[in-house]
Amino acid sequence: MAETIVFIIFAAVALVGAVWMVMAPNPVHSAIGLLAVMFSIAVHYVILDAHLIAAVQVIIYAGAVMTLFVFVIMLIGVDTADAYGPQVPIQRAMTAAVAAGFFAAIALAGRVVWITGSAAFGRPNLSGTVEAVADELFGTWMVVFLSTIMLLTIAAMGTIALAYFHEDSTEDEASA
Amino acid sequence: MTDLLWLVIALPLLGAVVNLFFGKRLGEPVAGGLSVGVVVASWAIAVPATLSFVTGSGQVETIYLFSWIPVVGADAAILWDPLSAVMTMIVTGVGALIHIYSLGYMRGDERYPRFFAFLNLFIASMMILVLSANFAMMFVGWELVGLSSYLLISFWFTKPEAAAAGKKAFIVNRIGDWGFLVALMIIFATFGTFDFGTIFTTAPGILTVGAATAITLLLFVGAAGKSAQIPLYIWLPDAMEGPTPVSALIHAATMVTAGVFMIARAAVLFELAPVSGAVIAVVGTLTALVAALIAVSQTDIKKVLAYSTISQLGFMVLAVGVGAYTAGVFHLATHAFFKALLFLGAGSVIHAMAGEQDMRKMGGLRKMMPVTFITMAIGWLAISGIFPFAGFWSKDEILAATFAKGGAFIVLWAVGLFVALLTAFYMTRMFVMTFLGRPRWDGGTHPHESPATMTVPLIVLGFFSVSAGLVNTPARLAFEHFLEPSFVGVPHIKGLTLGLIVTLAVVSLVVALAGVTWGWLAYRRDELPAEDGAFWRRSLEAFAVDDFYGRVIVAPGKRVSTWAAETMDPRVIDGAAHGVARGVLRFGSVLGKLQTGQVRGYAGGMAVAGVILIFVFLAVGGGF
Amino acid sequence: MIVTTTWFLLLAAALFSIGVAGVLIRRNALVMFMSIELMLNAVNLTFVAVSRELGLIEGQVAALFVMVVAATEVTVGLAIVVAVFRTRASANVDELAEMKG
Amino acid sequence: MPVLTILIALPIVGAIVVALLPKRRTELVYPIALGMSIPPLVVAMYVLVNFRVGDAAFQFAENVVFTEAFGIGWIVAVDGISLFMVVLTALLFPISIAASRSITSNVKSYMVLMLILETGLLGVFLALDLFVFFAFFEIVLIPMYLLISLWGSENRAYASLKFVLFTATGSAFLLASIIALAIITGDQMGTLASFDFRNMLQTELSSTAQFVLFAGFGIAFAIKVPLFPFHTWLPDAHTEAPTAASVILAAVLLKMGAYGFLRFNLTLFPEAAVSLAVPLAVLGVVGIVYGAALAIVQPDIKRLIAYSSVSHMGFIVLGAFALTTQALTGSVVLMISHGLTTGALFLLVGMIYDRTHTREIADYGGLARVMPVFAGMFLFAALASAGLPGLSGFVGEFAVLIGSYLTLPVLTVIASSGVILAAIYLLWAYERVFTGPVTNPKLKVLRDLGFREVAIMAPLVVLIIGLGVYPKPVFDRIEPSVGIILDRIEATTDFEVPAEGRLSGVAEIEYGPVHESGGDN
Repeated sequence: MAETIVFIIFAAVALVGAVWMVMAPNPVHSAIGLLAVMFSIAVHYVILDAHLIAAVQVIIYAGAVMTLFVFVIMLIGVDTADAYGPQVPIQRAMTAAVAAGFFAAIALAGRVVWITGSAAFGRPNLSGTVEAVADELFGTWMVVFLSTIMLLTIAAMGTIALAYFHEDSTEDEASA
Repeated sequence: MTDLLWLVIALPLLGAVVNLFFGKRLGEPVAGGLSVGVVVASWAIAVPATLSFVTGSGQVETIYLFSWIPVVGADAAILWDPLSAVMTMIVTGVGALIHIYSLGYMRGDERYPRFFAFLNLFIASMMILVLSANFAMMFVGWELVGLSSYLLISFWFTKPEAAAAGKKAFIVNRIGDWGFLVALMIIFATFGTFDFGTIFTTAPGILTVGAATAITLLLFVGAAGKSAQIPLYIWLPDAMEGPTPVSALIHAATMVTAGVFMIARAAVLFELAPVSGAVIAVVGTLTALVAALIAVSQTDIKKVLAYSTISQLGFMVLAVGVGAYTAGVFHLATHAFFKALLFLGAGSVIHAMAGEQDMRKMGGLRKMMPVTFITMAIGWLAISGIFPFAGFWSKDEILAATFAKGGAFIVLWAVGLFVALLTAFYMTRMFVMTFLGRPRWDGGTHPHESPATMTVPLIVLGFFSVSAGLVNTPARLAFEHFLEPSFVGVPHIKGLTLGLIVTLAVVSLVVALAGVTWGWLAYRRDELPAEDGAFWRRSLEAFAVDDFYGRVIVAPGKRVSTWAAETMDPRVIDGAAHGVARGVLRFGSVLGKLQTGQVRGYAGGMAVAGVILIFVFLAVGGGF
Repeated sequence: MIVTTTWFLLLAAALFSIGVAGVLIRRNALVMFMSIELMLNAVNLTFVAVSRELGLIEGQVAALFVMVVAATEVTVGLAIVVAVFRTRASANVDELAEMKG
Repeated sequence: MPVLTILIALPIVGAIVVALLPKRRTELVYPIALGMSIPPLVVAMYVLVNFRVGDAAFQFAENVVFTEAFGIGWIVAVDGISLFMVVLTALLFPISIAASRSITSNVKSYMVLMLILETGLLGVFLALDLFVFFAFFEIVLIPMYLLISLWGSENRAYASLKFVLFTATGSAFLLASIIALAIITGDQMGTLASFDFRNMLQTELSSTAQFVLFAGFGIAFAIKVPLFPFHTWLPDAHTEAPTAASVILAAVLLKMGAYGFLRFNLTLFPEAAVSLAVPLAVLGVVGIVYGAALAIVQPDIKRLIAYSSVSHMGFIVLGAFALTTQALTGSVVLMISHGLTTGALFLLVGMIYDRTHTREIADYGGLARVMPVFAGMFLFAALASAGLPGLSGFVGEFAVLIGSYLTLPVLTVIASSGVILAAIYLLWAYERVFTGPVTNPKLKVLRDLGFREVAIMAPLVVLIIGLGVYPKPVFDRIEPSVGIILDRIEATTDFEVPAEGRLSGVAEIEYGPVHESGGDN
């Protein structure tokens, strides 16, 4: 029973956080909204016994990624002026329609599975412990794992290159 | 003795190759001597083999040399029979005389060895043509002869007219060769081989009249191209641009008679197609008439002889057309002698007059050039058909044979008679204008008799022009029996009683004498009669046939090619290719517009597509 | 009323849709990145939920990989935004429209 | 001893050696490149000498499987059809490299490209695995493009690009068809796909499949030949290409198309070949007359020879689709002889171009007086190309015409008019360039062909005469392989090769004294 309550609370937090992130004129507020969403998802992982993923979510996502976001926002400066800009009226409606469409589509798609799916958590012995994930990760998925290493290094090099080789012609540090 | 026969081809070929590559180093006398020696050697080799036929001990033989194109069954092989013997004798014999004559005529020419190389090449090619045992090898000789005539006509290539004449000769010959080639295709399709023996034995059985007519008419197209019959005769008068010995050898004695020889060789096929026989006879007579009418007015001595050759060839074609093959070959032989004589004589006159060829600037050469005068006189009488001379016998036999054919051929006989009259007239005109009457050349030139190397051949040819006729007098028909083995299965001319022959002979003699006296009286006086009638002018420019062809065939042909080259190819075909290229480019740019650069536009597109995709998968997956 | 996988999937769907809306509405590059992050998180949630449902650990491994990819995407994305910002002094996406035609 | 693999590999080895030469020592490049092009010729001669004459099957076959799954393997072999093309290629490369003395800008890459081109060409004629065949088919394209675009004359960019685009479109269809065929073969053999030509011979193809695949292969080869509507790339490519490139382009590259028609279209898709024979033969004949007609009025001598190639290739296509032994053998012989004669013509034009740097016929006149040896050789090559008997051109053309008449009489008669047109355009060009007085004063100072140039032409002249006078050994080696194709077509379709159209149909001739001599007097 406790799980249901926890689920409902954090589901609400996630949804509100998400909506806030989208609607907030000030990017910093959006960042905070996203932070909320991430934490609530971490909690959901815990409910789903995916402990490693929950930990990684909190450390990497909430920690590193969000701080990066905030850092960049600070670097660029918070200019709420053009947050929305000249919105085309129909654009707003269109976006809502598309979002609704997505939700309906996924809901419909899931309908078959959910209804016929197993009613309750059967509590199979699956637990997202580090060993279970590690066996899998370094077993069958070794090749993929190695390629992610490559991906990360390349991303790092890319970022450095971008920072280092930009044309130094624009010396004037344009600040907001 | 027949196993050395392949040397008759090989020796001149060898001579040509040696002269072509090492001629300059050999120097004039050696190169000339080599090429004459080679031809005389060939002649010497052929003599015993020919005599074997005369003594009756020889037999018709095919000698296998090597397999040329196995897949079409074309071998290099020699067919040695009286017909090829006669032709070999003429080609090598007259050829040798003309080679000797050329030693003198061409002295001092900077490309002297090359000239003799080409002459030897011609003799070799003519020998391939004459001695071949199958149509394929004959076709090889046929085209190689065309090549050597091209090389020799445009020998003085620095003169643009000579080069153009050479090219014209080769192309017109090539048109004839095209007809010959198509005939070869039909022959192979019907017989599966080119070998004369097989074809001539199986022809009566297999060959339908239609196929026979097709083959023979196409062969005749080839013959018309080579033997300068209507409509393919236009190259011969221009061929006079070549040195005179060339005109004598190729455009009088040997090459032009190849067409007649080919028809005689394939007599069996021509007998199976009476229609084409008639066509050939008519074309022959027509050519004889037209050429004679043109020859009458020519002022250039070589042009007169050229048109007279075409006219005489017309007679030979008439002979083979009516089926009198032996008469045709006989006239071919005698014509080779006296026409070569006349040409060489004319050459000697031109040589003496330092290149002057216009008869109106000659006259009274009798005293300065006695030997040429006498030999030319013999030639003149022979070709006019005066009694004891060779021309009388052979031309008369043709006319008799045409008469004996009866029916419509009588008309051809009459026309032939009229042409004989014209021949006598224009030859007399030429003879009188050059040798008799008042000298009309300007002071600069002082004619003198040609050196021995040139006059000796004249004398030898003069002897043959007199004696050749006696070989086949109606009484003994020795020549006809000699050629008998070559024409197995070819019917003889019927209805020629001795009485009829004699009367016809008398008639043609009278006509010849009339022609001579007419010419003599007209041109004997010192001032030349004015030749300015409408007929004269048109006849002088050969009835403008040449530029008629130019207007009707060459110009439109060129226009079509230029149209194709300037519009069809670049516009239509290339245009299509460029069109495709432009279309692709345009299509590319249309797609380009979709890239607005607006990131959010892309995001929207992706989102909408995502939704649609999900619904599509659902529908496909039966989700609803 | 115990929590079934369906709830998680519905939640993930909702978050995903909001993310899509975020990308479409906002013109600020950073917020768009955040919305994308949100969508990725939604996907991760589905992964883990379904892995829990089917008892396969691969779901979580996949989620892990998604995170890795998300991390790299963010770093490079932000680097670009910063670089662009240096020359353009505005992170407004609509103005960055040279790459067209 | 994998002779054919060595043969294909040798030029590449040569290319590497040349590439590794020190940059400074440019004078070394020419001799070494020439040296490296000799070994392939030696091996090709070895193959020619050891080729079993009467045997129609593939000889010197080698079979190394790369990937069993996809059925791709290194299968090389030679038979009557490809034998002489390989020898011709191996012969022409040393000659054209020797003739490239006038190339000065970055000679090294020029020679490397030439040697790579040689490998590609040898590969095309020897490969029996269609995947490898296609690979070589493409390998040939790149060096030829670079040769034209880097060392060509005025608007070489346009010409080389056009050449590549035309061939590439063709190759696209070719690749698709090869893969389709490989998969069909694979299905019928149980594996995923098989590119082995010999397996493909066993596959049963429905008539629609045959048509589609025939079209796929056919378009690529038609563009390469070039067949009538696809020929516009040839004149541009020829006029702009450097001498050596246009020699190879004319002598060997065009034959890839004709070889493809014989090897693949006729053999693998007999039903489609029989029904499409007439339309393609018509295109061939149109090519003959059209090519010749255009050649007559070309102002540029190289363009004239290019259009004459279009005309000659028309004969080859007519021969290929007349489906008789004579025609097919004749078209293969014509492939060889056209390679020799047009190669010789382009070499000669290259030699005069090195001296005067102009290809316009109008700029010349009376050249024979200034350069007699050159004039003699040009006339010789022109006459050989116009099909003068006794030279190689005639032998091929004669066999094609005689053979094609048996099945396509009307077309062949029209085609034979090409013989007249050939004489016209060649002799008229000869007349304008060589005869008459020396018009252009610049010509007076030209020196005649040197020893080196005559040495380059010598082998071609000897072969042209040899093939013309005694072609029997060549015919005997080609005929059996062509015979198989006809047997296969007769077996799988209701097409009947006419009696005379078979070597057995040609009547035997007995020589010696003709018995009924003396006749009945």
